[in-house]
Amino acid sequence: MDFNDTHQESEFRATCRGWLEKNAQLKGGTGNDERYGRVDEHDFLNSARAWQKKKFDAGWAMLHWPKHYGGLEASAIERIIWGQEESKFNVPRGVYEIGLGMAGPVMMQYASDQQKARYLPPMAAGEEIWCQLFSEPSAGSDVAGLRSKAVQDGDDWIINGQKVWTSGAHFCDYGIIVVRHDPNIEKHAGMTFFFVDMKSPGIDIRPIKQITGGSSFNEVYFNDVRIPDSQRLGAIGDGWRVAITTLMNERLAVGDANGADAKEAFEWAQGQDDHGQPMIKNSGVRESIADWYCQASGLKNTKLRTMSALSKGDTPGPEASITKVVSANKLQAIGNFGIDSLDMAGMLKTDDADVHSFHDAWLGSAGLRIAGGTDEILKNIIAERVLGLPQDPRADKGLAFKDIPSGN
Amino acid sequence: MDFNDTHQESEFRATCRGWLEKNAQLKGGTGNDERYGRVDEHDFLNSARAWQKKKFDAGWAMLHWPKHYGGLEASAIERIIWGQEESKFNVPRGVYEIGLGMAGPVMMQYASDQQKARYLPPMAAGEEIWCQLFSEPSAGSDVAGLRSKAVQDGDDWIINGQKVWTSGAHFCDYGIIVVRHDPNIEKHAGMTFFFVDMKSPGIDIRPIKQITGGSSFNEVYFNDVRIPDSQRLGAIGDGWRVAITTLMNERLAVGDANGADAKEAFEWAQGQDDHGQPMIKNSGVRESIADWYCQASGLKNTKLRTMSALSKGDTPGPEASITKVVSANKLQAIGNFGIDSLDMAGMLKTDDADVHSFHDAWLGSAGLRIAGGTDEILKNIIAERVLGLPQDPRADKGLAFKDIPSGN
Amino acid sequence: MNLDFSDDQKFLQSEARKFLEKEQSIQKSRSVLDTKQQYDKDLWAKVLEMGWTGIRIPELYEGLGLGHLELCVIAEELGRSLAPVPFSSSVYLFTEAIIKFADEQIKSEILPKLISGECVGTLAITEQLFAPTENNIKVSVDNNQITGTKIAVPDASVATHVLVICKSELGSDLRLVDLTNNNCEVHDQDTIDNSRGHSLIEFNNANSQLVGDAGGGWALLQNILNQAAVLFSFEQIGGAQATLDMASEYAKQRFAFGRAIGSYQAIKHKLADMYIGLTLAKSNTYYAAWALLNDSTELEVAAATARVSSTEAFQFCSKENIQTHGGNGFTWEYDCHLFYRRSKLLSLNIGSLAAWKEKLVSGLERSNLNSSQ
Amino acid sequence: MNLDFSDDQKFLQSEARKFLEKEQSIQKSRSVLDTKQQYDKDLWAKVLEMGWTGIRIPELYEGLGLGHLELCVIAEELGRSLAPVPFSSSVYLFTEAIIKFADEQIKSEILPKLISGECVGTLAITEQLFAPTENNIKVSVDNNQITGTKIAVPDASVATHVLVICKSELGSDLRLVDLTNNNCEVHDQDTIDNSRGHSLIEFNNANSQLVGDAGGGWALLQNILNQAAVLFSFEQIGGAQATLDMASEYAKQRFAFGRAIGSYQAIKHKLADMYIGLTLAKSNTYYAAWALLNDSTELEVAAATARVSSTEAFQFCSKENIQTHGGNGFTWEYDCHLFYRRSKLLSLNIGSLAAWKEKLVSGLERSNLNSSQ
Repeated sequence: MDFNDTHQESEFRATCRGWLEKNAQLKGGTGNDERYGRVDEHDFLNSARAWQKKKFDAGWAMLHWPKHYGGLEASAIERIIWGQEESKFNVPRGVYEIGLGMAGPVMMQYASDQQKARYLPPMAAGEEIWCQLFSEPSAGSDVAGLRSKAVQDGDDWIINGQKVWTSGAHFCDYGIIVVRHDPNIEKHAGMTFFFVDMKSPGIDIRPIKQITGGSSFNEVYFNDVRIPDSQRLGAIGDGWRVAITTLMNERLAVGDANGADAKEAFEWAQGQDDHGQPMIKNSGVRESIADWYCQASGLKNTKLRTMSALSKGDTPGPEASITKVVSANKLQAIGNFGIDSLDMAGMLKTDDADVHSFHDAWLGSAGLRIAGGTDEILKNIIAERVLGLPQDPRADKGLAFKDIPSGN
Repeated sequence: MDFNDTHQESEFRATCRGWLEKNAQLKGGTGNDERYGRVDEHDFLNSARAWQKKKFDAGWAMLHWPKHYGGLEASAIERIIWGQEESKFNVPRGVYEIGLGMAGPVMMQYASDQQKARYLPPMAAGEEIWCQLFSEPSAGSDVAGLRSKAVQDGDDWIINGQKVWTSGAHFCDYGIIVVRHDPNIEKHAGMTFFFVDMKSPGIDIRPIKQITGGSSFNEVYFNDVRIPDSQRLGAIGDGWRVAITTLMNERLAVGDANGADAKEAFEWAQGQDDHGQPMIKNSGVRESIADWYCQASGLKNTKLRTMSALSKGDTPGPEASITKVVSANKLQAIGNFGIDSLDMAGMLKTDDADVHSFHDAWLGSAGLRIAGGTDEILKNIIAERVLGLPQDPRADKGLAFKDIPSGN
Repeated sequence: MNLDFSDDQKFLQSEARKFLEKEQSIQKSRSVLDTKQQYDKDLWAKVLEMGWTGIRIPELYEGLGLGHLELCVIAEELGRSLAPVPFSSSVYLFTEAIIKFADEQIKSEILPKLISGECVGTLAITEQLFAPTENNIKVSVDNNQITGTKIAVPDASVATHVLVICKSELGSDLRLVDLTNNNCEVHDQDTIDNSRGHSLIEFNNANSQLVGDAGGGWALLQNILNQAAVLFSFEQIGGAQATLDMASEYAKQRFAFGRAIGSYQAIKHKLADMYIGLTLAKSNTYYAAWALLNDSTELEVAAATARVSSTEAFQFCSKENIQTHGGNGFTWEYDCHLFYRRSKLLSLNIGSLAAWKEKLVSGLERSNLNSSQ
Repeated sequence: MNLDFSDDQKFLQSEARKFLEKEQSIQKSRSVLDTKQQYDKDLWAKVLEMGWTGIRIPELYEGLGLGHLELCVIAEELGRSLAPVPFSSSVYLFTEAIIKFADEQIKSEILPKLISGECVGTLAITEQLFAPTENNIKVSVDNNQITGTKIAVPDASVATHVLVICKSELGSDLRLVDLTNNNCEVHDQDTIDNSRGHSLIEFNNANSQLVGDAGGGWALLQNILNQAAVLFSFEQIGGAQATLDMASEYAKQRFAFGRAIGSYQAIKHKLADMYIGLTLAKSNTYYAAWALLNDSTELEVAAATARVSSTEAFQFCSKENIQTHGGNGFTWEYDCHLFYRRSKLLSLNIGSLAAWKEKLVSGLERSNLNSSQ
């Protein structure tokens, strides 16, 4: 047990760090912290584009990719080292993650060499932004219950239907999409996977207003949208197999809930309560902070164990499923604690950054417990994949998709 | 809203009270409290028998029964009033509840007039004690999964198999039993209900040692036990229908967990902690006590609402299912609190009555969360019967019993 | 033995529910939230027509002279329907305080107008980002003139009168201020639930009249809050019941993997837990209603018990109702968040959960002390 | 980056597991519980043969001179198998304290005998039915002679030596007492888990030797407990893992309503919650092992974090393992209760959960203070 890099790792870290120091600013310090305050979307996209391009030019954008697509053929542990170092710098985030994390691997595995040469470099360079189009109004936890239709028409496919929860659809150039080409066969067999030009005629994008007031997700309507068969990824009927790897990537990638954590609760509790005593003197508050600290620390150390496995070349298991369950629920509890600590005044929206972060936590956590796999789905995954418990009986097993009970 | 009896109720209460005062001692006072210390079983049975006989002679034993079986034809609310008054007195409990509560109603509904005349009065008088024989090693929550066999032989049935969790089997005279007469048909259709003389040849009773160290339950083995067909209750194949009413009676009757409650935790917390301060000064302790008090008070007031409905002649719903779930879990938490409050010394078994009751609570609650319907089964009942949610898909539906997957 | 409402009270409740459904109270609440209108004028006018503001006001002052239970059943329906009207401030807090503590002159002047809506009242307590206590309030009175700033005052933008707890020579006073004709400035404040209006009030030597004993304001305030806690608990159990109903309905209709999500035990047991919490809270709140009706010595503990369990029940139910709705539950379009917001507002408006747990245990300590004496 | 054990350490662990399975450690634990034998002599003799008692003892004193990590993996296996031997008292508490704080004379006299089992040590702390503090301990030393009563001393009936925390002229001392040749009476005590022996010790002017600084005993004790907390956490995660494994296995094999109970979400999610708690605890405990190995300044907080999360994990897992087993889980015959009892014992033996949460937050306060200076 030690937390030191190997010699090789340490050299790699120094290289990352050197480049980052030249090209970005360390977090903290003077007013760089974007914790509070919204940035104009247009400006933010421009700054994200610029940063992505800079990284691409230096090879960092998709460092594990082959060199001819702009990568460095880096190892898993090197990716993590890069990620650790980059996270210490104040750089724009949130625009490219889905495209690079989900569309990237699928294109790499299923697209033709010609398509890869055409699409991968601009994806990595941030010149083209990608989104994913999986969820539908009647297909949430049960993604494979999707109903959007693809009908073959000569060398094209014609897509009709509705997708939801598409992050960034309104500024994306391309999307990966899974649709149903045959409702008359078993549900998982009737799907096919494509990539689609988001500027195609017939695509209508509408923002979804969330309970936080934000609208980072969209509904995407497809009305007779035409996709050439050459944009099919995988065989006809292989859509689920292609999608499932992508989904696992998503569910594993959905990490720690951002926002107030044990540390913030601890710092907040240094403030005074109604009797002029620091809240931290209250033994109930102390117990809560101890619990949150143990959870936060447990997640951090679980990540270190995962990295240890990666560092040795092992493949980590589905343990990462616990991160979101634990951190989203912790966030909800901490948000609630922060608000309640203000007593009657806790209801007020104020300019105070801490109060603001507790309000955000309390509202946002309600969504985090759902997005990218609900608490319930993730616990199923743990029970079935980690503990080996048997599946729930499947009411949809062996039925043609059109015959599966849907309540309608 | 008021908590006063009606004129009629108040007169009835006075009658109960008058009789009880003449025949028993009020709880509390001088050393009558049997909270701590075990009583010899033989002595206890004798004292229970004597008390039951006294009640029977005065009509109180089964006061809602017809007069010719020794009852008073009392209403539901009168039963409750009697129960409230009796509970204030220090009288033996725990011997007759199952027989009178479960075997009584079944015999009343299904036995012949002759059998009723023979068995009901001695049952009520406490001269004959009854038990119930439903659960089996492979049929716990799924009671209908029972495998004990009944094979018809002339005018008799021959019973083979094993029952478990039979309370008091070793001192009982008769038992009600449900067994499988046909494994080749659907599970619920293949059962038949009997009553059986517990002294019959072929019955072998072995105590089950529980984790508390006590052995109030038994395994009961049946080896070619012969029961005359005249002791069948209900038609052949009606066993489940007969059993289910009995079971509902049990699940509703399983009430508050006995033992340390919010009040005891509050009183205990008046004691000193390591700093010589009463524990009650600790805000974490205060919060826990508030939570337990709200639960205890919520259960008490829910009972008052149920009685209000009874008092008006309404039938109360399955709300009582919540009592056991809440009180058993509360008991486990309070037991844990009491033990932990002693820090390192909490592990010690001592003669202190409070410490003893916390140890009992911590161990016993683990069984209370299971007995008479697990937390999980009771929540299913609430979800399905109260909230109207659909059943889990049934893997055993429509199958012959012998074809139902059993893991063996 | 009767821990239930009378048939007349149940009829009143059922009529109230029908009225609020017909008036689309929940949609109106959404509209107030979206537009930050502070309250719905139309619905408020109709509530006044229904005469609910006069339920508890004695007939001498043109009210209906009924008991608290009639108010309780109305409160449950207002909670269930998220009614965006200044009812709770004007009735539970202000009117109740005037009836109980004001002198004859104030009563005869104000009570009839509270029924008609010509007057609307509220109560101003908090000043800072922590719990108010008798020692930390700074708004003060000098020669009947009040100076200082109160925050998070409910419905202040529509109120004509406000009761103010303030520091006075003899301790603390409860004082009545006419907001329409005085040195007061009212500024609306954003809250976590903008479907109910809240404001900051600046008092600049505002004229005031004493209500109740001089110097004894803090005890009066506690009395008012204990009573109001019972009524707010009814709003909370109404809200909790609404979210449990929503969640159950959705769980029956929403299918995943070929069956209703309500057939999965994870959802079943979640909803059973909601039901358990709600049932305990409802029973405690009924008991507190009895204590309120009878002005029982048990009111303090009973009110705190009702408040704590209803606050927990509504917060839990509204939170898990979102979860049951999955992605839809997190959209602005579905009503789930309206209840989630309201549950938080109601958990804070007369003091936090922690503060009420503390009141509960303090109450137990006092009654323990009394019984052991 | 390596938060994992080495291949050698894993091999040692795997051998330990095989050994304890072969020796039927769990059944032996049950037998000690049933017969109140205090410990299993046969198993203890074999553990001594394995040389585990000498893992951390320097080669100078005939030990193996290994680091803490080797002890950690052994502890995890002892916890998993409920081993009924005086290992934790003699090794985690006593041996570690002697290595760290005793003088050369004591070390050379005792350490070799601790390896062979000729000596067995323990630590006597508590005296009353509440948490011991430096101010409330009453056992005292005068002229090197100790007088007073300690309770709940682990393995005292087999121990030859005991370290005693006692009140002294300069504060508190940590003192070594030879139990075989002294004015000490040892009386066995019943506990919630009789598979591990505990006793009361009466000291009547018992001769003693000072260990460490005179007057500074309390600080030494805290240091010993912080180190031991990491090792006990390994026992706890071992126990928690065993109960999760039992529950998973049972849930796969036990059928109800025609399918394995592990296919019901109520059971699935219960087991997932057990897994989550255990995983967090395990990761925290690994980190604490690193801190222990490196005698890091983070040890205090890391040990408390490990202790709190392992205590909660083992208690939760052992409790819900019973629930998963239904009626069988509540029988003496099944092993579930052995783990439930052990989880309680281990949650108390070096101080309660509340006490360790307090240590954790106090530690955070101190490091906060340091970092802000």
